Parts: sequence; C-alpha cells; structure tokens
Amino acid sequence: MDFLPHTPEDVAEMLAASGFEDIDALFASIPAEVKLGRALDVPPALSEPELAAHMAELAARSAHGSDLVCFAGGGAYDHHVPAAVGALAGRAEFATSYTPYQPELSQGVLQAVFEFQSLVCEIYGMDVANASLYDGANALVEGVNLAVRATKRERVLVSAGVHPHYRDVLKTYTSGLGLDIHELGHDDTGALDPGTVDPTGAAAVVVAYPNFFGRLEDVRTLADRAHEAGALLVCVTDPTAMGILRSPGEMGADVAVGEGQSLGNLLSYGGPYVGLFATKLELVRQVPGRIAGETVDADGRRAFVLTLQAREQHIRRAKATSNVCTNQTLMAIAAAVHLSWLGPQGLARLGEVCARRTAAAARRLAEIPGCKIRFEGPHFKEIVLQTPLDAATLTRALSARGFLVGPPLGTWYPDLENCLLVAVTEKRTSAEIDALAEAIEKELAQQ
Amino acid sequence: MDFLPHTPEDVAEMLAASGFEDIDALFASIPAEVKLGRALDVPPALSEPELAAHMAELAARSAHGSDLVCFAGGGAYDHHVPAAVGALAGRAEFATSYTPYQPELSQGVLQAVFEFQSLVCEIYGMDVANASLYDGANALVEGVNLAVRATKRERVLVSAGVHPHYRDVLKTYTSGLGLDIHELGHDDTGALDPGTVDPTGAAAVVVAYPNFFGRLEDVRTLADRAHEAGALLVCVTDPTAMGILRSPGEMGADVAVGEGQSLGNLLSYGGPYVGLFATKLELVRQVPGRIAGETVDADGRRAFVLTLQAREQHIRRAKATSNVCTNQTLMAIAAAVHLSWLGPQGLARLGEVCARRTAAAARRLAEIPGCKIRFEGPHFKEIVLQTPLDAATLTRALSARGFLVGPPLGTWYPDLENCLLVAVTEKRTSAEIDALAEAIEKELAQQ
Amino acid sequence: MSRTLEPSAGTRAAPDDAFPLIFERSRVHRRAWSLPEPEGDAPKLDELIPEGHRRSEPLALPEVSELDLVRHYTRLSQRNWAIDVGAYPLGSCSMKYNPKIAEFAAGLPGFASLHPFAGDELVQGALELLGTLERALCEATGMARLTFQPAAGAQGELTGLLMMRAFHESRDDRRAKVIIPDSAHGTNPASVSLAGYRAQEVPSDERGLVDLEALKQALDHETAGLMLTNPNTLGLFERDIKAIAAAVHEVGGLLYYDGANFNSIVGVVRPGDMGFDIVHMNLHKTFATPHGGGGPGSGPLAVSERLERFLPTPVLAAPAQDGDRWRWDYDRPDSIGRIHSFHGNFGINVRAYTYLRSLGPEGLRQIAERAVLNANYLKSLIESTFPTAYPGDCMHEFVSTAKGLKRHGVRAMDVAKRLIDLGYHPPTVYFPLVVEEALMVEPTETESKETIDGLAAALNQIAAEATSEPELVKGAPVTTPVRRPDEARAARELKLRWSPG
Amino acid sequence: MSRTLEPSAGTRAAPDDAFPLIFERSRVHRRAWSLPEPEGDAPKLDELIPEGHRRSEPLALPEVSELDLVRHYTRLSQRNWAIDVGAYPLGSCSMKYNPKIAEFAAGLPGFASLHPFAGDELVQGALELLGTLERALCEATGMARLTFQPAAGAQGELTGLLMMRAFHESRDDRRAKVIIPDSAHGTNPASVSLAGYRAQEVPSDERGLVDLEALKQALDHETAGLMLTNPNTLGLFERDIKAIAAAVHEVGGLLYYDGANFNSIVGVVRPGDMGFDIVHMNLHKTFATPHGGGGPGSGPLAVSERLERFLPTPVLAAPAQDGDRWRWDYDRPDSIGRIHSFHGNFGINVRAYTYLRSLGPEGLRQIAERAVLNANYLKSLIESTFPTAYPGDCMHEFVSTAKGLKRHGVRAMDVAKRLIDLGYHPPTVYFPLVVEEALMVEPTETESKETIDGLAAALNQIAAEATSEPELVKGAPVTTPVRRPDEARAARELKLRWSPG
Ligand SMILES: Cc1ncc(COP(=O)(O)O)c(C=O)c1O
Ligand SMILES: Cc1ncc(COP(=O)(O)O)c(C=O)c1O
Repeated sequence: MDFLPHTPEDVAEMLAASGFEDIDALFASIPAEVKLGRALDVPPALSEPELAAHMAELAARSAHGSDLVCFAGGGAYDHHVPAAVGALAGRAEFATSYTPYQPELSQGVLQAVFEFQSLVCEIYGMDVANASLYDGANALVEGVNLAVRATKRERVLVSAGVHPHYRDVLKTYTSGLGLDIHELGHDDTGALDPGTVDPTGAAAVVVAYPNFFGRLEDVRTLADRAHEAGALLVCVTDPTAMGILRSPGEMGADVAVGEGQSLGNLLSYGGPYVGLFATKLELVRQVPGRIAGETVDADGRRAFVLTLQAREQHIRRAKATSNVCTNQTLMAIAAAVHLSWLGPQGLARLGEVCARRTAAAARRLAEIPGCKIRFEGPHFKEIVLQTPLDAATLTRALSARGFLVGPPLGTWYPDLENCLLVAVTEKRTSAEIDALAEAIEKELAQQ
Repeated sequence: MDFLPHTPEDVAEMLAASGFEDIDALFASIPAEVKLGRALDVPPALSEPELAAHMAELAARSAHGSDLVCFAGGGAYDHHVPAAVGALAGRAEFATSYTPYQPELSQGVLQAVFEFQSLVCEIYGMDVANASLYDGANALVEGVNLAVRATKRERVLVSAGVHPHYRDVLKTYTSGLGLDIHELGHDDTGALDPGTVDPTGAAAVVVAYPNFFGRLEDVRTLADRAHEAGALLVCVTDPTAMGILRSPGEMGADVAVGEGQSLGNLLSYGGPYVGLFATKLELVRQVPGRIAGETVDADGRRAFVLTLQAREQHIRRAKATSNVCTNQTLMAIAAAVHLSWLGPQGLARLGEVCARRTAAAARRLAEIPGCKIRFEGPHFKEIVLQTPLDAATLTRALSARGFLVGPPLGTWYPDLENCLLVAVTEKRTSAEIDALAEAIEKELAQQ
Repeated sequence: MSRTLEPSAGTRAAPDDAFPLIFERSRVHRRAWSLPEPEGDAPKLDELIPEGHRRSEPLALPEVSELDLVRHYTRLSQRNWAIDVGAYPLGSCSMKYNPKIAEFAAGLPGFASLHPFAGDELVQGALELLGTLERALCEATGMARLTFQPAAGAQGELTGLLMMRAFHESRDDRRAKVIIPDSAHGTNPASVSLAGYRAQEVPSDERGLVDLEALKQALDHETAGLMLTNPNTLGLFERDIKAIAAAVHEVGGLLYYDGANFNSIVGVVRPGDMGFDIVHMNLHKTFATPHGGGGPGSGPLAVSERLERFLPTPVLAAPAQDGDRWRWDYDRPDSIGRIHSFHGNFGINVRAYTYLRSLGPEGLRQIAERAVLNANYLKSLIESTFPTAYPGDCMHEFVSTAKGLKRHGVRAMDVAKRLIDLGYHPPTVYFPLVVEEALMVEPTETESKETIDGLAAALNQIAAEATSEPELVKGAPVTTPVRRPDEARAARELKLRWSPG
Repeated sequence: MSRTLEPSAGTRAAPDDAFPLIFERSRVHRRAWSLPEPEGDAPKLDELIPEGHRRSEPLALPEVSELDLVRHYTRLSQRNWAIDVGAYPLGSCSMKYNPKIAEFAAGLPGFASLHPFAGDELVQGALELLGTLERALCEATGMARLTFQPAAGAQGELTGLLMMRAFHESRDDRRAKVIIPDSAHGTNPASVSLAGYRAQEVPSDERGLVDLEALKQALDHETAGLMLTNPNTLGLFERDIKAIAAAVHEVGGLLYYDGANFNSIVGVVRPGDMGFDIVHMNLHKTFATPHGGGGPGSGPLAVSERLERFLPTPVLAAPAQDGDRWRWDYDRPDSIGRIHSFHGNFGINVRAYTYLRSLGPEGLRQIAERAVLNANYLKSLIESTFPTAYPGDCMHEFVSTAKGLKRHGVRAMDVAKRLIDLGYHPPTVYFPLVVEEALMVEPTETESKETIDGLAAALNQIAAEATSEPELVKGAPVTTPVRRPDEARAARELKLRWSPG
C-alpha cells in the first residue's frame, strides 16, 4: 500500500500541465550515470492485513511486560502510564503536527510545551526549561556544553555515579571539542565523597540524584564546592523522585537535566524518550534547543511563540548553542499530561510508593543466603544486589524464570563484578517481590 | 479512583448554598425504612495501576486471535479492521458524545450517520436505512415487525437457513404479539427450494443471503412468490458479500437487514455489533429507530438533523414503530469509515478474496479422509464441514491444536449432527488452511 | 463573534462552503483500501459464483485516499460536542466522564478479539469478569440474577416485560395491561406494546409523584405490572414507593424498575428493597460507558428469585467448586428464550466492570451523593430565574420551566440555543411532556463546582437577555457550524441518503 | 468571517477570554491521580529518607480532576494544525501522511513494552526488525552499514562528522574544516562546530547549484569533508555531483549526504552511487513517521565500508547461520563510542519499518516520482505570480520569491498569514536565506491534485489581493485563535514558565 492519491488520469493531466513527457522526464536533471536503473532490493510490499499479521508475529517474538515481571532499571523504568496520558498525547492533532513555526496554527502545541517547561522548572526548582532534548544522555551533554560556554573552561568532573551510558555519550559527543573529562569514583557507600572532589579550574561538576545505584548524593555540598571554584553544578535528576526529594535547584545546582521516560512514556526498547533540561535565568541565553514563550497577539490576547531563536542553529548556524532541531516534543507533551495528572500529591505518593517498596525489596532480597545489598543507606527506586553468582548469568537465568532484572554492573564497574541493579516502581507488588526473591533462592540452590 | 472533582471545601460550600445540613440530608426524601444503611458488598476499589494489571490478567485468561487461528464463523467473523477505522471512529468527539439532539453541536455525528445510511442503502440496493439497530438479530426482528405492520398480517415464514440465534430472538421478541411463525427447511443442497414455499397470507418471507451454511438462496424467485401473495421479502444479508453478489434490492427484497460487525468492528465476544436495516421509500414511515436527514439551516447551509421522529418512542410512545432508543451509532460510524476505506474496488476485492479462499479451503478440507463439504454448489465465506467425529468434540480438540472452528451445527440441525461451520476471511492464508487440514487429519488419526 | 465547534481551516463553514460528504470527495480510481491478492490456484470468481448471483450494478461507494479519509473524519469529529469537550447536562442521560482506563481495558486483545462461539474453556477470564459484574449489579439492585443480553435500556425493558408475561402465564394468569406514570420515558409505553400489553397511564399529582389514589383506581387483575423509575423523570423520589409496591403486589402485579435514573441512588437505596421485582440498568449511564453519539449501551436486566427461571438463555453458571470452570448454562426450560445475537454488548460490560473495580463500595455511593449534590446546588442557583416545576429537593436532576420567558416571545428552545453560544450543551428540552417549556437538567457528579457556577451564570444571563434583548436569544446560536436547521423541511422533503448523480 | 482552528464552545477565543493554562484550572485538593498505597510493613518515608534530602518546598503543580485534564488537552489539541487536519506544504519538512497502520504496529506490547536492557535472546523480533530495516536503508542509500542511535537528523550529522574525524585521525591526518553550501540547513554548520571543525561556506552559482570553481578554491588538505544535501535546499539536483565528489576525494576529504531531501530520490538514485561516504536519513520525513509537534524523529546514519569500523557501539550482528540469534556487538575497538542513551528512537524505527514493508520496492520509487510530480505541477500553477528563484525543473520542492509584492508593502510573511485564512498551512518562509522573500514549498506525494489546485488558487488569489486590497493580506490572519503574536515582545519580556502567585 503506497498511500498515494494520484489516479492515472491525475498523473497524465499533471505531467501535461507542467510540461513533462513522462515520469522519467521529471528526473532529467539527474545524470544518467548515477541513476540506479533497477528496482531497490528491499522486501516486497505487504497488504495491510498481511502487514498487521507480520508485525504482530515479530512483536510476539519479543518478551515484554506481560511475559516478564520487570525489575530492570538503569535509566528506563516500568512505571504505570495513566490511560489518560496515552489518549491525550496520542491525539492526532498533536502527533501529526510539525514544529510550531506558525504560531496561529500551533497554539495547541506551543501552550502544551509552555506548560511542560513550567512543570519541569517547578519540579527541578529552576527558572527556565527548554522544549525537550533527545534523551537523558543528550540533556547531560548539553548541560556540560552550557557550562563550558558559560565558564570558558574545558575541565569537566563527572561522578562515576552518573549513568555509564550518559558518560560514554558525553565522551563521544565532546570528542571533537577536546574537553578534559575526569571521572570521580564513588566511595564504599556508593556515593561521591565531596571531600575528594577538587573542582579547581573546572567548568562543571556532574552528579546524579539519585545516582545510578539509587543512592542520594550530597548535592548541596558538591554545589558549594563547585561554586567556590567558579564551576557550575550539573545534576542528573530523576523526575519521579521530586515529590519527596529536594529539587536540584534548592540544593544549589545550576543546571538540572534528566530522562523523562518515567513521565508518561513507554519503555519502547529505549526510545523515543525525552531529555529534560532546566537552568537558572542568568543562563537563559546559553540554553540549547527550542523554548516556548508567552506574549500577546495583535488583539492583546495571550499567545505562545517559539522565542529566543537567536540561540538556535537556524539563525545562529555555526555559533548556535546546540545543533538540535527536531526534538522530542510529543514525549514532552506526554510528560506534561502525566505530571498534571499526578499533581503535587500524586507525585509525592509516587515517590513514596517507589521508595518504600524499594526498601521492602532491599530487606527481602538481603535475606537471601549469599546475597546482600551492596550499598548501605537511603535508596530511591533502585538498589545494587550483590550475589554469589556471576551477575550476567543470574540475570539470564531469572528471565527464564519470568523476571527481568539488571543491568549487571560488572562491565562498567570492575569492583561490582557480581552485582546487578534491581529497580522497584509503583507497579511492583510485595507478592512480586517475594516471587523474585524465591526465584533467586531457587536459582542459587541449583548452582 | 472515583473521578469526582469535589474538594472538601466544594462540598461544604455547595451544601451550604443549597441549604443542606450534610450529605445525608440530600436523601431526606427517601423513607428511612427502604434505605440500605450499609456499604454495598462489592469488590474493593483498585488504584489505576492495580486495575490495569488486574484487567490484563483477566484478559490473559481468554484465548484470542494471537493464540488461536480463527476459522470460526456463524455470524461473527475475524476480518481485518483497518488501522484507520479504529483511529477515526475512536476519536473522543465521536465516542463520548450523546445522541445528536442539538444539531448545531452534532453535525459530526449526524453527517457520519447520514453517510452510514447512504452506504448501507448503496450496498443493499435500498432507498432508506436507519442509524443502526442493536445487532443482526434485532434488525431481523424489526424487519419482520415492519412487514407485519405494513401488511396487517401475522403469519411469518422464516427459512431455516437464517441464523438459528436470529430465529430464536425473533420468537422471543414477538412472543407477546402472538405472531404465527413457520420455519422453512432447507433442501439437501443447504438452500431453500422456492417451490416448497407457500407465502399465502404471510406478512413476510425471511431468508438469508448467503445463508447460515454460506449458500446462496434464490432470493429473486422467493421475492416474486412473496410479492404474488402480497407478502414482503426480508433478506438477512452479509454486507461483505455485496462487492461481488447482487444486492437484495436488485433481487426484489423489500427489507434488507444484516449484521455489520464485519465492517470495521471487533469480535469482542459478540458485541457491541451493529444491526443494519434498509428498505424501500414506500415503507419509510414504518422504519424503526433513528434516521438522519439532510436539510438547510437558517443561513441556507446544508445541515443534518434527526428526522421523521414522529415514528419514534419519544414522540409516538405506545404507538411507535419500535421501542429502540439508544442504538449502536459508534459501530455504525466505524462501518461507514470501513466502507469508505474499501470503496467499490475494495469491497469487490474483499468479496473475491473471501469467496476464493473459502473455495480453496473447501477443496483442501474435502481431501481429508472421512470428511466432506456437506453441501454442493457456490458458497460465500462459510462452508459446512462434515466429519467422522462428533463435531463438538472435534471443535474442542482443534482449539487445543491452535485452531478455532465452528460452531458445530448439531444443536440446531439434527440432520447435521457431525457437521460444523468453517469460515474463511481475507485474513486466512493458504498456509493456515493447510495447517488446519493437517490438524484435523492428525486429530482423526488419533481417534 | 467567534464560532463554536468551528471546523478546522480549509473547511470554514462560511454560508457558501458546506462541509462535503465523503461521497463528494470521491475520485474514480483513488483508493485507501489495501487487501491481499486472492491466493494461489483457487478457482476464479466466475467459476465460483453463477452469473445470476454476480453483482451487475456498479457500486457508487466513495473512492478516496486514506489521507482523504483521515482528514474527513478527523474534521467531522471536530464538528461535534462531546463529554471530552465540555459539560453535557442533558436530563435523564447521565452524561458523566467516561474513564480512559476503561477504554484501555476493553481494547485488550483478550477481550476485544474473543469470538462469541469460542468454547467456555477458552474464555474463562471473560466469564469471570461477567460473573463478578453480575454479582455486584445484583447486590447494588437487590436482585437475585441478571442477564447481560440486552444491548440497551429499551431492550432490557422488553426482556423484563416478557418475563413478566412468562411469570403470569406460568400461573395460567393472562393479564392485559401495564401501568406507567404519565411522565414515563417513551421507551416504557413502546416496550409495553411490543410485549403485547396495553399501556395505561396514571397521572402525577401536584407533588410530581405518582397519584396513589389514581394508581389504586387503575390497578386490577388485568394489571400485569407497573413500570416506574425512581427517582422519577422529574428527579423526585417516589416516597410512597412502599405503598405503591404493596398496592401493585396486592392485585398480583409485578413492579418493574426502569434503571435509567439509578445513578442517583446507587449504594443509598436498592430497587429490591423498595419492592421491585424486575430491574434494568443503563450501564451507559450509571456505569460511565461512552455513549458513542447515540450508542452502544448495555441494559442488563436483573430479577428477583421468583423470576429467575424465566431469564433469557443462556445464563452464567459459576464454578461449583474450585477447579471447576465458569460456563454458560443452556438448560433453562422456562426461559423466555434469547434476546440478543450473542452475549449482549460485552465490550461495554468490560468498561462497566472496569468502572466498578475503580470505584469500589465507597466510590459507588459517592457518585450518588455527588450527583444529587450537584443537581441541588445548580437548582438553587437558577431557581429564581427558572423555577422548578414541582416543589422540594431533587435527586440527580430537576425539571425547570422557562414559561416565564414566554411573554418576551422566548421559548425553552431559544434558551437552549443561546446556551450553546455561551459555551454549554443545553439541557433536555420539552421533556417530560407534563411540564410546560421544560428544561430538564442533570449535571452529573463529574462536573466541578466551577462548571456548575458557569452554567448557572449563563442561564441567569439568558433570562436577563430575554427581557433586555430577546432577539439576541431568539437569534442564537451564532457560534456553530450550522444554525437552527429546518427540521420541518427535513421531514417534508425527505433526503435520507446521498444518491449518485 | 469565521474562525480557523476555533477551540470548542466554552473556550471561544474572543479577545477577552484566553485559553487557560492547566495551572489556572487548578483547585487545591482536586485530583486525577490514582496510585496504590505504599504496601505492607515497609518503613515509613521519614525513616528511609534523611531530613536533609526530604523535599521542603511545596510543589505548585496543577491539581485537576481527570475530566479537567481530558478537556484541557482535548481542546488544546483542537487549537493545532496537523497532517490529519489539512495540507502542510512546509519546504524541507516532507510533511506527508503518517499511516495509521504504523501507529498500530508501534503500539504492540512486543515493541512498546521492551526494556532496553532486556537480553538479546529476549528481543529477537525487535532485532530482526532493525536488521531488516538496516539492510533496506543501506540498499536505498548505497551504503554498507548503519547505526540507529541518532534520534534525529542533527544527531546523525554529528555522528557522521565524528566518524569523519575518526577516519582522518586513524590515518594520523588532522583536518580543520568542513565545507557546506551557503544554502545549507542550520544544523549543518552547527554540527560542524560541535564536531570541532570550522564550517566554511561555498556560494551557490546562478543555477542555484554549488559553484564548482568556488568549491575547488575552498578545497585543500585542511578539508575533512563536504556536507551536501542533494537535491539541495532549493529543490535542485546538484548535477555536477560526480565532479564535486571527485574534487573532494581528490584532497582526501569525505562526502557527507544530508538525507533530509532523500524523499525526492528514493529508488531513483543512491547517495552512494553519487560518491557520498556518509549518509543520514530523516525517517520522520522520508519514512512518514509522525512529527509530534517538533519530534520525535529518527536519524539513522549509514556509511560506506571504509568507515564501518568507526560506527557507534553497539552494532547489530546478524545470525551467522540458521539457529543463531541476532545480537548486539559491543566489541568495536575503533568505534567513536555511544551517541544515545540506548538504541535510538526504536518506536520510530518500528513505524519506519512498517512503512517500508507497506511500500515495497515499487512503492518506494513511486513516492519520489509523485513527490517530484506534485512539486513541479504546483510550481507550474504559481510560477507567474510567485516566480522561482532559480530556473529549471525542481525536485520535491521549490523556492519561490514574493519580492514582486513588496512594492504593495506585502511581504512573504503576509502571504503566509493570508494563506492561513484561506485554509492552508503556509510554506516555509524566509528560508533558505540566500533567496529574498523566500517561499519554500514542498507539497509531498500524499497530497492530491485537488489539494494542490486549491493551494495554487489560494496563492494566486493572494497575489491579486496584494494589488487590489493589500490591507486584507497584511491584516491576515483573522480566522485563528490568535493573530500575529508579538515575537519581539516575547524575546524582550521573557515569560518562559508559569509561576505561582
Ligand atoms: C428514563 C429512561 N428510561 C429508559 C431509557 C431507554 O434506555 P436506552 O436508551 O438505553 O434504550 C432512557 C434512556 O434515555 C431513559 O432516560
Ligand atoms: C536540510 C535539512 N537538514 C537537516 C535537518 C535536521 O534534521 P532534524 O530536524 O531531524 O535534526 C533538517 C530538518 O529540518 C533539514 O531540513
């Protein structure tokens, strides 16, 4: 099925009207030598019923929520997406619209983005947020680049408690800019010891809150030290924790970034997700990407537009604050709808349920002979489970028993060879936690 | 979750403003003696995440399309529902709207219904259609009642080739009216022999086209005989056959009714479906249910309204043409979108694919030792398979092998003890047909 | 002045450009359809279907691209009011919020893709759902068993009346009439006739309640039963219900409860405890299922023990003991028979079940409490301008009269049309017939105080405008794609379908 | 005159009533949320989270009912243009129909609910899909391998430029600059800078094509490569591409193909065959995935064999033999590293795959044919009123100039706004910068002849109005919820978030 409206008569009339012999004549400006001259070797077309069956068959060969109980974490979480979020963010008028270049025809998207920015600022305790970035890693990179521009420095200190993938992306993204990036190892509590951090000459200190191990860093002290040295503090923050934890803004962070998947977006094998980016008003002209702003129209009515575009690639070109153009607006709208569905009480409840069920899971899993929770102290949504078995082997074995856990941490943290992440969202019940524990016990017994 | 917007403050203010002591005072007009005075004994409330999990768990305990290959028929068919149909008929503005009593705020539904009526008339070859009835059985009943009113007769002849459930419903529905309903048995070709039909004194002759066995009745001859005797011909017609078969209108039927599930509606365990009802202009004032009509508005613009309401219960009350009020409008809209997606070529292709794959299935299944296709001659979408085994037993056995067939016919047709229906839609591939045949062969071999 | 429900750009409803029909967008050879080839070596169509059966007339169906189709119905939908767009205070319709979670549930393949002839062993989840819902609805109504076959309230009514007939006939007692109040909904008398009974109306008294004396007059051994909705169509609770029940039972009649107004009493009082023998519910009202522009609904019918054996076939049979299965029981010798092609509007019942499980016992009672609170609050805000037809507190709805505006030449319909321009869907007008210039208002429990305040302010403004600038009111609406369609002409010059050429 | 994109009744955009923010609908203690209780005997929050970490500032998030939420975003959506509403001829954006079947596919739990850390053995269906899509995209571009990590075109650009750098550095060859045409899209120079290169612009010649001589001037051993989109931003095919490629390769540079305009040549000519070494595609353009009001997209990056080893980690490894599994290969010593948190915008790639399988080889070529046909047909209809900036046939889009209207004081932006009142979304205006009063028009292949005729008629009408009644054009639009918002003020008096109080 090709979705083309042209009838044979249309094609003939249109060719004639625009003065072309035939279809091939349309491509006369293409030198014959480069033309393909054959059909592409791609799979044949399927009719819609055949295609629907084919896609269902492919999908059936992947294991998802209803096959496996999801205790997997590491930056992507099995949260409940309220039915209203899908129904509203999925409205065709949002999904099939383009970037709001004509404000008169785009007040729907523009206002939704303005609301998204306001919500992100509110939970992160910031003044300005943008209309979204690609994902958490990308938001972190843009945060660092902002700090580099703002401080005119090139040294960047990144906590090892930041998602290893985000740190990889940071290295890759900035490899052409020759930044000098230092890693700050965690102590045996799984957190960063502020005393060991020397931000002298640094553009930014980057931490995660909670960090990759679910632990709570001492952001305030780190921010103070960073500021003393003239560096900015960039805080990767889980938005679902913001109902119960202090905001990065309150703790002194200059830039708050994060992954918004947990807010109304599906797991979808890692994307499309949404990068959250917020900062202080002083830094607004350094902000990457689109920003919606409020103004008035010719009749004095409130109206929304894309603003401060002089920062962006289509105006500033080589000197733009970022190269981002297409972003993740639809995911941002879903996040806005989800946050509005939650409200202050709902976000607090969400945080509380995650924190308390995580604690319950930690307690239960620690009872398993040979297992322990690697790091002491407060956790949010995620814990590091140390097991007598190789973590990758155990992870595979557990999926055979109907549980998805992990990722195993050995690849990134040699000191955490036999450790893996276990994430607990509001969807995981105590019955499921017990079942997981029993599955692990069985598995260990078998070895 | 209760979906109530009232804050405690709201409740207090509203009670005060309307002069009530407390909530209980609102129910002062209810005598204490009849009040319940306790909480209802119903299951406790679930939060949305818990509810979503609970519903998924219930759903997982039912076997559907992706578990079983569906060759089942008998008035409900596994046709492909184009993705566009669900996306459009599912639009909240259609789904959450009420009956279009205020035309100014209901042009969307009213025009969609007008288009539905036009499409139904077109495929059935009729002048007038209504806005839908509950289902195929209900449409048949209303067709008979129309004939009874129009002819002032009470004798009704119904072919045994009409869906047994429809015939049951007809008996139940009219049991209070004391109609005298005669059944017309099928001959050994599975069709009605017009020669055996004596419509003298009858209000209606009722046949199905194609009939319950997938066979094509001689509607034209039956119509002629009915008309000679002053009776009306009511034809239960499968809309998906109308791309390749003559319309009931063309063959002389006075009333065409049918089940519209095959047009863009899901199987959904038997409902919500949609009853199609169409007839000739002369009979318009006898038509049951709502009808949308075209008119002009105060500015001369084309507009649509509910019309000829004097036929209906809310005006005519005890003398109404029917008691129907709420109908199946949303399913009618889905049917309209599906028919518009198909167009003339698509409907013809749909009919051709069903007919030819059914023929292919008939040929293949007839090769199974001990099996035969019970009735000779042309079929559409459905065949009667005769097997050496008890049909109900075989049906159960096949579902264990991953195929849904049936229904078995013995319960309704003593002469078809070992017979069951096999339905073939455009979704069934020749590979699936072979697999079904092999499953039957295996099953028979085992006995 | 701006337009309400304006179609999108490109379809501006200026007097000159009407919104095209899908047929008018058709172009020969354009297509949206995509279907497989008839496979392999299957015989050709003309070998399969004899010429006499082959379609000869060409079909004038629209030929459009999928994009044409999508834009047509997307824009068409934008020309319609809906609960998801704004308040819908239609009396007797309980237009409350339809939870999205219920749509999610009904869409699960394990419900949406079940074939009605699938064996019981294959659909245990679905049957358990229905079984639990049946128990809950019986508990809420005080009945013993129910059938899910009725697709809507009216079909429930007929089913109940046929069971009433079966009950009497089982005792060789043939009765001729069923009594209904003059304020009854049209489906009541229509169903009575369809069941082969004569409908006899009894008047309401000055309280707006059934005139007990008149009722007693009407009752006799010809009386099969009484149909009543309580609270009644005026939104008033029939406080004499016990006496009414006694009187009807006295003559051997049965009491039928029309559950369209059940929303106002769920968890507070049960039809069974009032003395009713037969009850239908409109799940598309009380249980918040989407109304789909006129349907689908679901009208399950519940009955007391003595009527159980007459229920339509099949009825659901719960597992006798653990390990057993849910199953359909077809062995029902006294059943009135089947009333639906299959098992009723299952998909709607799934939504109702989801709503039930979302609310729980407290939630169920609260919908009644808040529905009644909202109605009385709104009533108090507009009483001075639109007095209610009958004194006293109302339940979930009330009937006001606009007759006071008549002297300015403003009718109830004008009030309704003007209300549209002020951003609200009008209440039900001219029903019930027993009230002059009736405005029947049911805000439902899911509307907020702000919405009700706004609605009241708009109504009071209109009352003022009726005096100051009646033309403004009579000229309304001006903000809609079409204005006051000519209904008389529609009925006179019948245009009931598009026709080619 | 009626309004375009009118919000529904109750939100009439009269000058006085602005559409509220969700925050402005908030009422203390109102709630939509529904979440489980923290279960069982788990320790209380204050035992778990030290005071120093506990939130102290109250959160000013909206408190609304689910119905408030639903109405707010439903009505908000109706205030927006979309492909499903009407034509969207934005140049360089390929706003074509987004098939609904692709939405169905992406929503299947087997795709939508996969966790990115699920083991390869658990996601074989997903990996096979990606593998098949990779092969097809490589075939269509004439490249060897690709990565799906880039979430959009710009991220693909950066990835490609970093690979360009890795390529040169692997040969101990440090280069400083990347050449781009002056008509290049802004992301090109921005990505060049981000990759640590200097962007050097070369002018277009009078044909609107790369000035070959100027290019040769610019090329030297400092040149890492050239970024080009072909057809270029003016919709013209760079016919000297072979010579251009030779010249660039001559100095040891690489050719980067910006695939944003790939729609016009799929199946006709392949970037690889033109001499390009690196190609990004915008699947959200060429492969019809919904643009979501600004995103998400997907910008897979494909490269020729010699660059393969630099691809981001991991890359997909096909089953070596039957029975083997698809897997992610992390053993890539020369890789530039990771560019996305996980595997890119998988959900978008599922949609692109669905589109691919729906079209097949013939379909793919036809989208190019019809896109070019539609553009040239539209061009021929408006050429006399809006001449194109450069002579000759165009590909999928063309750039006209409105400078002829300047003498009536009518600017390109006025034409755009007036077009809105006539029911069409305007083309891209004032881009590319090299054309004065530019109108950049891309109808795409899914628009019908009728739509294009209507668009052309509207544009020609506006040209006439510019002479006869310029004020009408300069005063447009008048049919939208808001009119000509003050962008200067927005940038001057920053209001970038709602704030409490
Ligand atoms: C009081 C009353 N009774 C019966 C009915 C009929 O119910 P249904 O429309 O579902 O057939 C209605 C519905 O409008 C009603 O309001
Ligand atoms: C020519 C050209 N190049 C690059 C891009 C950037 O692609 P994206 O917006 O997906 O980052 C675009 C998108 O507008 C474009 O038109």
